[in-house]
Amino acid sequence: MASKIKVKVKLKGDVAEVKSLMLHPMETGSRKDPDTGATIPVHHITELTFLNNGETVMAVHCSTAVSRDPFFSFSFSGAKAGDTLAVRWVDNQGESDSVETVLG
Amino acid sequence: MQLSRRLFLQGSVALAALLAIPRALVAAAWPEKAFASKAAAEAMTALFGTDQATPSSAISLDAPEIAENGAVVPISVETTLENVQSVSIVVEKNPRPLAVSFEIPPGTLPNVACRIKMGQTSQVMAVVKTDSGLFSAAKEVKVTIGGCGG
Amino acid sequence: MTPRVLRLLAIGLLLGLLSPGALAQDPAVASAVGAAVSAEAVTELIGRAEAAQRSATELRAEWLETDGLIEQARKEANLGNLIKAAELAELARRQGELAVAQAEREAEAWQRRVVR
Amino acid sequence: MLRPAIRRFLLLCLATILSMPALAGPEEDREAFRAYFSQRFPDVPLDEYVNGIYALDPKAREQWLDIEQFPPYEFAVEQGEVLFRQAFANGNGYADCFDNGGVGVRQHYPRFDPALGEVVTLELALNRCRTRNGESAYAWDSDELVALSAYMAWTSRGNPIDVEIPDDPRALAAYEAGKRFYYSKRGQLNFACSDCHVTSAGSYVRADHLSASLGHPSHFPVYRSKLGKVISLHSRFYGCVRDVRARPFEEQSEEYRNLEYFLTYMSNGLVVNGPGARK
Repeated sequence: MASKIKVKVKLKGDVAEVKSLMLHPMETGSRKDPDTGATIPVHHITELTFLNNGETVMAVHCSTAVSRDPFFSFSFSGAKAGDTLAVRWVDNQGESDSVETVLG
Repeated sequence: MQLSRRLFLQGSVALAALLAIPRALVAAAWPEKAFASKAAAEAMTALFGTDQATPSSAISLDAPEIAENGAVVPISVETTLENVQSVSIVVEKNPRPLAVSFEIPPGTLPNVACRIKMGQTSQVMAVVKTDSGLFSAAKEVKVTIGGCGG
Repeated sequence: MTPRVLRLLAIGLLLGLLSPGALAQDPAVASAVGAAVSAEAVTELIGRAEAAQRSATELRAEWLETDGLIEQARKEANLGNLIKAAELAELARRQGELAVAQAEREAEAWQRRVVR
Repeated sequence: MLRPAIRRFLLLCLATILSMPALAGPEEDREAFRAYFSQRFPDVPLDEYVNGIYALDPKAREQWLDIEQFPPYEFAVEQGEVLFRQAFANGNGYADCFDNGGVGVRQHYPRFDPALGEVVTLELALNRCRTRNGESAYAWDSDELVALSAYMAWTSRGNPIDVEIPDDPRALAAYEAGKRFYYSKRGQLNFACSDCHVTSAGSYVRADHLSASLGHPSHFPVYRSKLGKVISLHSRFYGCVRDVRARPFEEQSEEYRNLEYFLTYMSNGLVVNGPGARK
């Protein structure tokens, strides 16, 4: 299945501006299913990691207060065209997703 | 706003199975206790060992005055402080105040943005940890509830 | 807010106030409800509510909650809560009638709002 | 042979009749609609109305622009493109059902179908394309159908909306029915579409600012962040009608198709900019 993570990177000199959007419900655990009335279990990304050529350039720890379909952006230096940026998340239910993109 | 047409299905390649990251590469473990804390001070103490942060004008916290939608509040933090190790966002009136924490390795710029949920009007605080201590900037974000989406 | 919006909201609020509790204080309704001492009388009131709602349906002008009120009235009647059932049925009937009146009014009135 | 004086008189009568407001046609309606908003919000350029409430509310606009830098509907566009390119079991595809292979045609919908004598929306055309080719129709609110619609809007971005009302009394009747629906009060709250989105556009309804109707259909389907998914225009109609406490019509009902016909005609000349992101 295709990854549910999208990444856009802009290279400005050796600085990479990274924007990433991922599909995830980010359930708080306090919402009720409107049809059944049952509480929807807490389900959220816990750790999100960005690695450039294998080196961690950003690690994000998330609570349920991160919006559904999370968006993050940040910048790192020392980037160059041809680098491989990997994004990976794991959630509290043990699910994960990842994507790789080549800079340039 | 006019976005240019773009072809999808290009550029990024999914490698879900191939990409296994050793845990050691993740800067720190998920701070469960800090995220479970129900008060801002408690969360700060759990995360940093203290709830005292020095207000700093070197931190710029960008958040809307009135959130258009409490479920999606854009927040960005930028600072000129040096040797930043982490940037955390704390929403005082949220049931669990610690919303998100960015671990910043050397070489990564202290310039982050994300979208968060807010249950009600609250102070939003950016807490920046550097090698010389804890610094903060805060801003009130108003959250209005109700209506039909315009 | 513009005065127009306030007026619209006021009308909406007034209509919204036609809740079972408020309705019971309406003398006309209280007498109808008071007469509903028998299950037959309640069935009759529910029938009138259904007839009003059918007229609204023919005009494609039903309000959102009317069917639910009728269903609730039936449920309360089955439980033997006749007063409650009668109140709900009367509320549903009035909603059905108001929906019909609205549609009849709008058959012409809409033209006054057209941007020219 | 008529005497010139009589002919002049008759021509004058004719001109008077033609200029009577009761005979205002769709084009006069559209011009009046645009003029109303131009006058009401003189600082807002007409082109801006495709951005809905963000044309009128600068603070909300900033937050929307922030979301637009990486909008969540991109996933739906991507899914829509994949689905659009998948061939049916009989070897045909969606591209065979539309002009120009279905690319850049959103601006022509809804369109009046003279063979069937009814208004055909893009979603209806997509589902009919499926059933004609032996595939089952999607549910109107299915992610798949909405994604296909999102992709087709995406490929049409920047194209001026160009809804036609052909010279056919049935087409004009459909337009008139949509117009009547738009201006008729309904539901327990006694609101017409126009009460909120013409008369009170830009004002508050509880905590929300009301958008202007001009440009309303340009950006659908729309990612609603409160729902976490992309929804169709008819799903939004459904929500609005429910919110005034009237019993909503089904998506793709004749009522909503005619309403879309009228509403989209009002936005003729503005550009398609869907899919959009809204709260």
